[in-house]
Amino acid sequence: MAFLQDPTLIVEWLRQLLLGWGLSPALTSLALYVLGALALATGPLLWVIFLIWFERKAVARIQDRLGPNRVGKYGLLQPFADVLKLLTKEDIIPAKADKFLYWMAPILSLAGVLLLWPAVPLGKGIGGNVNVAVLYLVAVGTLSTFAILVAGWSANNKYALLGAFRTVAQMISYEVPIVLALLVPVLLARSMNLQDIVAAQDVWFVVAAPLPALIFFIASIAEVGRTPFDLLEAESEIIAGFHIEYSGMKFAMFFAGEFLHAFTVGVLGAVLFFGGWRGPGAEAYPILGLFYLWLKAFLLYFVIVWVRGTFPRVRIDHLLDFTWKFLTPLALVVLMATAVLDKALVRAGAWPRALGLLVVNAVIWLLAQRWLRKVEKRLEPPMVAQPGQYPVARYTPPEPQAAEGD
Amino acid sequence: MIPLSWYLVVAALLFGIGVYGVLARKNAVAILIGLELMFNAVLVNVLAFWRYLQPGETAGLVFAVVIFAVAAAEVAVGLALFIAVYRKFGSSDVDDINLLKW
Amino acid sequence: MVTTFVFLLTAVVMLVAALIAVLKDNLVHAAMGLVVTLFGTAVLFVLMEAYFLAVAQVVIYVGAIAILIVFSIMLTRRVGAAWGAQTNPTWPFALLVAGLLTVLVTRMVRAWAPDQVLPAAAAVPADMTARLGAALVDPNGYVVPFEVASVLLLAALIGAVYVAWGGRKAEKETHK
Amino acid sequence: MDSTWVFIGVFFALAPLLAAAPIVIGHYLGPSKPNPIKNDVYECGLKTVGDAWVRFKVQYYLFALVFLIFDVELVFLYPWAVAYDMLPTFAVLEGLLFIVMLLAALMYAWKREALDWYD
Repeated sequence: MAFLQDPTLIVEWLRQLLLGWGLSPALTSLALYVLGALALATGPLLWVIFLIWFERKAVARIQDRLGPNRVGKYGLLQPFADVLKLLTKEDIIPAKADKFLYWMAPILSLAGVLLLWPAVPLGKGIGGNVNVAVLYLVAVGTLSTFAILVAGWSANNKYALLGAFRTVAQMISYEVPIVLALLVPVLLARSMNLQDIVAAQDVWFVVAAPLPALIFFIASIAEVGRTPFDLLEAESEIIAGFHIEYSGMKFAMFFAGEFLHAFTVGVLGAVLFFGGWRGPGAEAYPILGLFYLWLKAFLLYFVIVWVRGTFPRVRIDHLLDFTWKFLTPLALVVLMATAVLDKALVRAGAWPRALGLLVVNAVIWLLAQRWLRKVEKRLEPPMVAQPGQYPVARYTPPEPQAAEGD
Repeated sequence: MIPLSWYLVVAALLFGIGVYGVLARKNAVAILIGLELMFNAVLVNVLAFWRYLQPGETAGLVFAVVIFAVAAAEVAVGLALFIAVYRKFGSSDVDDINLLKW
Repeated sequence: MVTTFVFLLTAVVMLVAALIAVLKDNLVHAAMGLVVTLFGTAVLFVLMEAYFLAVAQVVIYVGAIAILIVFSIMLTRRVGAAWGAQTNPTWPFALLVAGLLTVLVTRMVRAWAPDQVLPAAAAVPADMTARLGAALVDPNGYVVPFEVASVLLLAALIGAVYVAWGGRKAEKETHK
Repeated sequence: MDSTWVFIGVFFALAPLLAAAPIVIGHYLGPSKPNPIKNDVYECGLKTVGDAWVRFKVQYYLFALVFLIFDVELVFLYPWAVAYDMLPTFAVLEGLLFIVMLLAALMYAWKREALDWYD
């Protein structure tokens, strides 16, 4: 099976086929690009349908419920039923909406997530090989931010706009630690190309850079807007936030975008910190590499679902304090320490370098912990259970204030 | 192939549109939008010259990077002033801000 | 062939979007026009093989500057209120100045470099981003602009925060 | 031109179409019986309060502002990180000085309470 050793053969085969049909070489290349793009885009889109089922089932089990179990075996056909329902729902467009932007927002939202995929290396020599891939990911991420701003604006509903403002404030605040954390794998691999970053991980970067990996993971969850950082669209408290006026398939696109984004975070985490497609035998059989990447990504995605099922929602001031006053300074310090130590250890070989960086990360983490304890003591009275009392902080109603819009 | 002059013409048109925006607009933010268009025209120009005349050198790229920094600083301070003025006067029209008229 | 087509398409889209950005009374639409123009500039950068600057353009301009502009527009306006005319009564004057400038520059460009194309040997080195990085911190290179840029940005941040934000106490008082 | 960028260009053209397809299909598959009440602004059970407007909150702007400055400076650091093997110790220190500037900017915004959320 030559195909298993070199999947690019399929491209060659297709090229010969198309050339045999009498297409010109240039047109053949274009057709192949279009086919490749279609395959790379529809794959994740179909995968989302399974993800929705998986997440509902997993969260249900965590919360001691059954989850979908009526349609098909284990409720596996539930997402298809949902899609059918959403497709046949009325598409309500608010009378005062800014029509063009109202249509554009959900499209941009999903496209912004899909566009992350061409940069991802799927195996040795297959998938993304973009020379500035890491910054490309950040650049494409801005499209999602814009989609939310446009969605909140175009519906002409002040609550939608307020929700969009808050969501965007959250997203851009968490983008700072993400960009900082991404800088560390780039520094360790001396390249922004994800293919090179994977190739440089003889020792997974999570060993050399556990703190940046953690920062990237947490901040990405917030960027996607999932629990515990989903207070901007908290279903159980306020209605929806920026997509309040959206219904039917447009609403579904925002939702699909969120689910796919969560999985994509898993993929990016796997590529940047967990060796990507690397694994035993992946060099010889690239298909195996694709499987490893998928497995690692799925495990990380499961952690995201797990977090969603277990953690309570945070408050908005805590949310913003957490990124600006903890994650960002921490990431800056880790970046400086990594830069200095990496210059000193560059000739020491892969494992000593990784272990040295690991020790530095651990020291920084301990110092951060100590600092946190100190700040904690200064800020809030300790919530310790007294005999005969529940460990619940006392609620003090806020001072009555003049009516305000926000 | 695309001749150098095409890039320069596009940049010139962009710059002209930006100048019109700066001169004709009332709202302070709209004026800033015009300014951004002009900055972009300059960026296109700088990079076109880099690509066609010195593609192996870093000077053109450094120039562009510095323009990024200047544009960012300009927008940050410009909009901060705009917001301070808006909070004071309740208007974003530059014609309404006429304290220095007398 | 393909690059020429992409270039022409991008140029037309960019210029139309730029016109929207300076002509529309609806300022949110104008800002969206600006975003499209900025994106088009990034496409031109890709055509010129300045890949790092293309993505930096999107990250900085579309991701940060445009969002700041859109924020300022949306925050200073009543939801649902009419926009009103956004153009000065003296706009014909502005048109004259801008038009003259454009015609002059365009004529100059055409006269100076009518059909200069890429020399055959002029390839961009593959490690251009690394070279840029080295040049930015090279004492014989551009370390002064690099550090000055950081000081400039620090100053801009301090100035902007100072101007826009009076601190929590002052804020409470202005809203009473 | 690098072939990956041609691919990305094709992807940029295709991805929005793929995202738009289900929306357009849904638009035509579903029923369409608009009426003024259905298409009105959706607010919590009460009638829309006409001129109530979003009070200006400078907070949002401040976050965007600090983010802008950080974004620009961080983009500068990426080429520095890529070029790390070519750099002498002195150049590494230049980069660190740059990061310290960033830290100083953060500290200023922090001490000025520009990063606090207040109600």
